[in-house]
Amino acid sequence: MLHIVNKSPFKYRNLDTCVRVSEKEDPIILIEDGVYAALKGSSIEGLMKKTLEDHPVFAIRADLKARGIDEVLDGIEVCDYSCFVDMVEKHIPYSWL
Amino acid sequence: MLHIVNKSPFKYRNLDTCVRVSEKEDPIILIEDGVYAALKGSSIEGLMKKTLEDHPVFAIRADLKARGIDEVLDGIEVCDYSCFVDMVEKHIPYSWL
Amino acid sequence: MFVNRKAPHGSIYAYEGLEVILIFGAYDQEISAAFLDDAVLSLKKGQDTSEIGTKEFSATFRVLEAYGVENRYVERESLEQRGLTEEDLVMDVEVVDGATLRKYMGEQDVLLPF
Amino acid sequence: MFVNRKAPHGSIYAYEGLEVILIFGAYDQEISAAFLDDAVLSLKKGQDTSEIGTKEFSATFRVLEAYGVENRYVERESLEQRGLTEEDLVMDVEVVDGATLRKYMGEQDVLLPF
Amino acid sequence: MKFGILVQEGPYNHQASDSAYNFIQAALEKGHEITGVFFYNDGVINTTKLMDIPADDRHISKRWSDLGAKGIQLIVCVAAAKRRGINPDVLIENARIDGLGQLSELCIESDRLITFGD
Amino acid sequence: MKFGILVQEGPYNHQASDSAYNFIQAALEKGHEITGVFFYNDGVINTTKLMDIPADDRHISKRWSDLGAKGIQLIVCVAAAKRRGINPDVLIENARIDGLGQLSELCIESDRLITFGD
Repeated sequence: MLHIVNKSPFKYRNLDTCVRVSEKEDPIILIEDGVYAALKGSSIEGLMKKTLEDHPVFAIRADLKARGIDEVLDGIEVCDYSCFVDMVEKHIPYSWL
Repeated sequence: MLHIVNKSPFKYRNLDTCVRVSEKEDPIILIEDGVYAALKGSSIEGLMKKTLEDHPVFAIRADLKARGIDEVLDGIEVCDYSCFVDMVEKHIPYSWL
Repeated sequence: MFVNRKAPHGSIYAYEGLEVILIFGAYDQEISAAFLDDAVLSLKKGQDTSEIGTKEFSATFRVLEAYGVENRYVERESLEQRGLTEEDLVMDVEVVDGATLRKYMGEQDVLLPF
Repeated sequence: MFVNRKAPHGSIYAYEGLEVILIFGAYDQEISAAFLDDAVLSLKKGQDTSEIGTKEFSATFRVLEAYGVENRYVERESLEQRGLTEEDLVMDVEVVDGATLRKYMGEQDVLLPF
Repeated sequence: MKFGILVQEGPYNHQASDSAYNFIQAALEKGHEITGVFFYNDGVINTTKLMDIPADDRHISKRWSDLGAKGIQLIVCVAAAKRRGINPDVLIENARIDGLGQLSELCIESDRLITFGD
Repeated sequence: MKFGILVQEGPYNHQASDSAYNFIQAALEKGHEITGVFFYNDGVINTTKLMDIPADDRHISKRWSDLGAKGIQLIVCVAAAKRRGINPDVLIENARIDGLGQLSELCIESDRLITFGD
């Protein structure tokens, strides 16, 4: 199962439930405003580091670039739309809207 | 200044900033999904009790009724649309969308 | 599986989501519905939208079983966070923890969010 | 006063909010703009939306001063929560704490949220 | 007192439109004046006359048009309307499409400006 | 692989529509099949031909129509469309208004159903 998160973690509590309702090793992909979770030195860095211990986390390059984020938190893998498609091919997706 | 909060506190972190950027005694009015903050025994009861120490908090009756909330947290004043209008008459409103 | 996470009335997703569940039920597919986060509030007893003017639909959840939606799950922590218990809900559901819900979600071909 | 709280790009509010600020500036009113919560992200340097296809507008904030928007506030805690500093922003702003921002908001006749 | 209203969300999808309407009704009942309703962002979708609503539900655009018939000005932002396919051909009666400058006017004319959105 | 797409938000107002489009482009480039795009909730507003967009911005409904011209079915939920003033008169070419049952069909026909919304 692939968890798609498109919400800013500073505004929404989405990520908390996503992490609670997920299995170890389930990949999480950050898209749209969800990529703000990749910011370094933010107040949710702790939550993200904990998340990264259990899950591979990806963030869409085009969305990071749009938001001026050129350095992401260690462990988050930057991924383009083509890799996003590959991941949906491999896993059943659920969008945490 | 009147703070209008229309978001569920379980989904959004709105209320946190509203409380941070407010003056003691500023009234807060809960409308739409914002009235879920008036639920008793919820995980945000602590935040609400702290808020109630510094602010008069109101919740719109029609919105509470729509959501099946017939008992509100102690200290929250139930208020109809007419009283909502009175409050906007008395204070400059800001909506925490 | 329908995985509902939004509160009713403030926005239309819960209502239009329910419309989808009913149609899928009529199409005779094997479907299930999960309610977590604010979606558990859609199932709260005693809702009356007459004074805000929007459509009331919580009663419709009671027909889900008749529509073939045999599996109806509610996530325990979502209920508890909102100070609710199973007795506060308009329909019979299976209350499960997050890990169990994840297991059920993992058995599905399609996960539709509302 | 424009009190902006939303992130850019994921939704249009930040952009359409900026359009309002520019028009009000052109109408020669005394206006001010505050950025808190995710709206501080609108001011982040280095944004390039070419690959997602939406309009880029962060550069436009630089003209706010020329449009008569003399008071431009950013709330300190909103910046810090996002790991940003004043140097990360595209325009000169006054960084204030929540209490000070509340004081400024209290001096206004109209507070428009975007 | 003079109230100006800003509606930022579309009909049915968010409660903002209903809350704005309920607020206006309550304000009018108390003898206040509504200086105008400005529709911005997805709010412009409130003003299409092409809505086709079942009899057991409120007809949101008709409700706005009726309010306009009572003399309350309904202003639809032209830039926001163009993005969402609202033009004079589909506009409800008693509303007008106009520029953002009209929102500025509304702020000046009103004692209070209150926003309903998401 | 066969991908079905569900779009729940309107154009410009949320990025959902753009993300769906970018996802589809990438999937097509990789040789996947798009079984259809279903527009629900405010997503139906993507399909109005009345949008009037400045030349320096993407024209979202035209972009969808062009995708439909390539043979990808674009299905607009009739119930959601009626609430928002979308009807056959204003519908873009290469799209059709149909029932929610078509979303059920789309789920059955597709190996994956992915939702873009808010």
